[in-house]
Amino acid sequence: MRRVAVVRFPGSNCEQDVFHAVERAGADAFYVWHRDTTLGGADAVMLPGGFSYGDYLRAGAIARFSPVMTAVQAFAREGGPVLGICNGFQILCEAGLLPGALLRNAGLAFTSRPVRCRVEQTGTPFTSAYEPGAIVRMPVANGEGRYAADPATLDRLEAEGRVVLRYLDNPNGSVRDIAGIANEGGTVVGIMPHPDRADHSLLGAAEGAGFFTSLAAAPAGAR
Amino acid sequence: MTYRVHVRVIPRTGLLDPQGQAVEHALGALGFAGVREVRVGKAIELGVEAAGPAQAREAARAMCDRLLANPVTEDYEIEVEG
Amino acid sequence: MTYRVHVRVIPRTGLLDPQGQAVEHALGALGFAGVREVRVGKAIELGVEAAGPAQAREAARAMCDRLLANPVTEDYEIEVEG
Amino acid sequence: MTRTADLREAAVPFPGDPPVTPALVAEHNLNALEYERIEGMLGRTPTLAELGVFSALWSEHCSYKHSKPVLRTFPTTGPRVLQGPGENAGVLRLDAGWAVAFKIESHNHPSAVEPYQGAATGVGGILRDVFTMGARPVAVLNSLRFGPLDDARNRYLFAGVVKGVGDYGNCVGVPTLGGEVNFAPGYAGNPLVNAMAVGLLREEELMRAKAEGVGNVLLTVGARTGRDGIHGASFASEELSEGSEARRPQVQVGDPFTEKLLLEATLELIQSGLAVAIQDMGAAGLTSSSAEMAARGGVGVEIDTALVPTREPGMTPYEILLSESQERMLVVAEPGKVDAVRAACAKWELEATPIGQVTDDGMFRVRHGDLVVACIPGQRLVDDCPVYEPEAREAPEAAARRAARPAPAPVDLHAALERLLDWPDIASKRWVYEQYDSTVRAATVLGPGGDAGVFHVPGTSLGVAVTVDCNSRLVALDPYEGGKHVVAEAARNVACTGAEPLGVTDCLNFGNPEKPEVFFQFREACRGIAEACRAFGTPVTGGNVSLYNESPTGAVDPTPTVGMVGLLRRVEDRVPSHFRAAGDRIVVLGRTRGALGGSAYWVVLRDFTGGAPAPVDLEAEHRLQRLLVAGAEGGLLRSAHDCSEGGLAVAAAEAAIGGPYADAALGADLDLRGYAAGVPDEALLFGEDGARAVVSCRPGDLDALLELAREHGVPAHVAGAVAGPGGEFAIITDAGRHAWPAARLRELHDQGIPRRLRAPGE
Ligand SMILES: Nc1ncnc2c1ncn2[C@@H]1O[C@H](COP(=O)(O)OP(=O)(O)O)[C@@H](O)[C@H]1O
Ligand SMILES: [Mg+2]
Repeated sequence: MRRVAVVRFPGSNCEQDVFHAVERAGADAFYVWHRDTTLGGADAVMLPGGFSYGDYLRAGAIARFSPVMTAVQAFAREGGPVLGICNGFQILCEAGLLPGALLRNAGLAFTSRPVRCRVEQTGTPFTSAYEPGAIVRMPVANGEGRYAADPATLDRLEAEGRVVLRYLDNPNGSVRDIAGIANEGGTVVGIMPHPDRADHSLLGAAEGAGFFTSLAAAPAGAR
Repeated sequence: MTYRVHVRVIPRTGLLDPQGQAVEHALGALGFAGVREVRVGKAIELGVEAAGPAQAREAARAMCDRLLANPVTEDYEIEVEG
Repeated sequence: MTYRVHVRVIPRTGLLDPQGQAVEHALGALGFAGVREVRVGKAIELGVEAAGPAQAREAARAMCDRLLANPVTEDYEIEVEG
Repeated sequence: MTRTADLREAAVPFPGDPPVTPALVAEHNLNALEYERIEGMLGRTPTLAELGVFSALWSEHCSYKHSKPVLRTFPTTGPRVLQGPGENAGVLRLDAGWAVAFKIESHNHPSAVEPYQGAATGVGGILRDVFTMGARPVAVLNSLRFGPLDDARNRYLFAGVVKGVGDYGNCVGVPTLGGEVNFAPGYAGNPLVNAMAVGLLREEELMRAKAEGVGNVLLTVGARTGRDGIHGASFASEELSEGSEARRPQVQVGDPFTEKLLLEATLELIQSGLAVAIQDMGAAGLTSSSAEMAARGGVGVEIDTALVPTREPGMTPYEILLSESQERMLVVAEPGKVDAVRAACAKWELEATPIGQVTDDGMFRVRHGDLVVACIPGQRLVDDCPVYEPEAREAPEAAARRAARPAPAPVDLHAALERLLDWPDIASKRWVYEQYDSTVRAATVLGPGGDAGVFHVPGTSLGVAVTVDCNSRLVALDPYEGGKHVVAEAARNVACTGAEPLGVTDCLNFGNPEKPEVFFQFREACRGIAEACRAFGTPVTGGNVSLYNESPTGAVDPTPTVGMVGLLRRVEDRVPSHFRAAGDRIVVLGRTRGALGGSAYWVVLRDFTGGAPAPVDLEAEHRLQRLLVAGAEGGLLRSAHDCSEGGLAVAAAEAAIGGPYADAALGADLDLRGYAAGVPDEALLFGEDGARAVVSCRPGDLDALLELAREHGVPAHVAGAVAGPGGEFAIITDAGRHAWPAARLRELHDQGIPRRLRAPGE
């Protein structure tokens, strides 16, 4: 994948972090504005973390109506790789591109700390660089990070291997320790932890880089 | 005319509601006995321009389905004043 | 017996309500015309053990004053079912 | 003479405004002398709007009328100073064209009324001070003081303030890299909430809040103006009139989302050269921002309050001038660029509204439509507030407390260390900083939990260390030495990470300066701060004064909080506070004389707050700082942690039990025999002498480190080695060996605050 679109919503605040992580992984990143209606011929799309529209009402509830989301929907439908990190994950759920919802943390407080996660599915465009079962240490930083879905949906996610990332030390009461999931095609992925803040040694952990190198490694236009 | 509409958005029963539990616990600690099944959601008040109360309710329902409530996790109730 | 009590806690009028503003703006963008003065607060449902509806309301008022509402920034309304 | 003649006609009351009576003047906190000066300046009775303007700009907060002469004694210059006191924030040159803007500000009173919103808007205000300079905020810190946690009200204030600080900074996307929290009876009625922001900018993008260019346009940008935080007292005089109810002052509510938009829009305006000057509307809103910008530029301004977008109908010029609604900016732009400014703001969904222009007559003129409601000589409005040098006299009790000693009691070193680590002031603040995003921006190299936070300057090899410190107990017992201690501790914290201390911003929280004993504390603490800053070559680039922090129980403890920034030339050299690996050698740097005056040990173990703090040896402090920096640059230090509250034993124990996310506590073995001859064990372990640090190094680096210490003239005692995970923390003194399971100490330290919130009063 050569060209990666990083979507900026009003209130996004991790767009630069994701941008630089993509570039460090050897791909080209460029920004797409929430009012844009096309994705500039991107090979992949990233929805960064932050507080789009202040997270007012529900995290991601308002952002999902941004004009650019129509393009993201279409891109995803054609099997284009989309990664939502933190607020990006919340937006993907609100937009119905991923099942379930992210609710207020069980501890009722914003939670900012490193967590350890296990990579459960390496068959996605964002996790192919990892060994199955690899343990990755990354920060979480969110107030609404508790994944929830009805039992049927959960069973389906498990059965179809769509639980991509699982907490070893669940920080927020997410059901079945789920930290990240994928859509049916395995091309749209949402995760709560921040690989964009754990991709080089100065930051105390570098294992997060895999989410970006996986993508960079995939051949351009592969889809 | 403009109708005052009250929307209540409540976490679906069966779903864990940590905030409700916390409130229930805190009320107990404050000595309020016999309080149970506390659930905490959102109260949304709107002024809605409509031909009549029925139309105002209709509009509010549409708003809930589109935006105000999350169909996956929340239920809502609508009250129209006057 | 146990009464179902609905409490609405709403940011005091005059106080800025950024969340209400955001929702109003979003509803406008979604094409819902004529929506104004949107305010977003908390909806709290409780089961309250009381001798009668009046006592249930009294208890709820006490809970609002002590815990459920912030006296500096919020107003509340109480409804007792049945 | 002719001017006053014009002025007599120059302003008329706004219809419905009450007449200016002595009572009304008093309610605006203007004394007889000040009011005389106002009438003299105007040659007539001021209108209500003018009275409001004077009361705002001649308030302590804006005029510094009690503190100016003292603040002038601070060193404020140096080779790295690009901007000293007088602007929204101070600015220091780093390297490679980068500069750092930083400033601290208090939000004590609003937080006492409404902890969540008070703290949140405090963070919002200080962020604006930094980004109006053209700097992108990259770190925030907070310094908090509350009454003891066994009281429910204090727990409520503590929880509300922390949530407010977190929710605001988290949403804007600025990492919190440090702070401090203390609990003492002196803050029960009056919590302190100080917030510091740090921003990065390119030197050439430095922006100053200086209105220039006659004919240039003033625009308000951002949130609409409501009745938030208007000085309500002035309306008491019309209690009976209808509508006065609607006019009662209101709590300021923060909107971090709008702040984030304002941040991006402001930086765009500055980088694209569309703005001549920008200032946030903080305290006294439109009034102080416009008057101060005009005075700095030596020009006049004319504003039409009828053009200001309001949140509520029927706001009067008085209300619009004094509103403290948040997330608003005042922008000065050339007439030809106004449309471009509005377009840039619209991109960020913000309103930008022309409300006036820069004039050549030097007047601060306010009209509402064609009614001129205020007309004041601008420069004199800002400069002519009387300045007071109040009487200063130390309270006899204070001197007595300093001379006192605790009653003798049996010594239990074992229990002492455990109780100190569990004591809220010393215990881990994880419960607090885990509610703050500390990793957003992906540049956090050392987060909260150590001596100072460190962030990476993107695209360079540079790192910046930041800290905020104040031991108010020492200041209360000896303001002058205490003031030096505060700066010395901040500098030690910065130096422990390997960074060279560069400069200071300070937030002076004191009681009522008209009380001689309070002004004594203020003057002496500042004297100590100034002296220490001179000794370390760390100029004061700005700050804030918060006086009248009084509660029913009296003035707060004197709390001159110091924020400091330091520079790491190579960010990879940064040194963490905690031991890293078994076998590393532990070295105690500095001399211990065993000063227990004002120590945490006496407070916690003897229930005694008193004694004389150790006099500060500024030279020794400076030598230690230089050694720590040299050690880091030479790659000799594996960890460095300074000794402050709780002394040597607490510092060593904290280093041993590991950082907040260490997999396990490492033990350690310290042999202190022969280190401080003649010092009794309790003073050796828990005395709070300054100029000390506990460091560790690889065994192979020990000799080089000791040699470096000799060169820097810093005493170094090789105390022992780091033990493996699950080990013991042990200290050997002449009296024998004292040992604790490191894991237990870690648990006590980690749970000190949460357990008190779960089960109060235990
Ligand atoms: N304690 C202090 N030490 C040094 N400078 C100070 C101090 N207090 C205020 N100043 C400076 O005086 C100016 C006005 O202060 P202040 O009113 O707090 O700024 P703001 O308008 O941003 O609140 C600022 O430049 C500030 O840095
Ligand atoms: Mg300012």
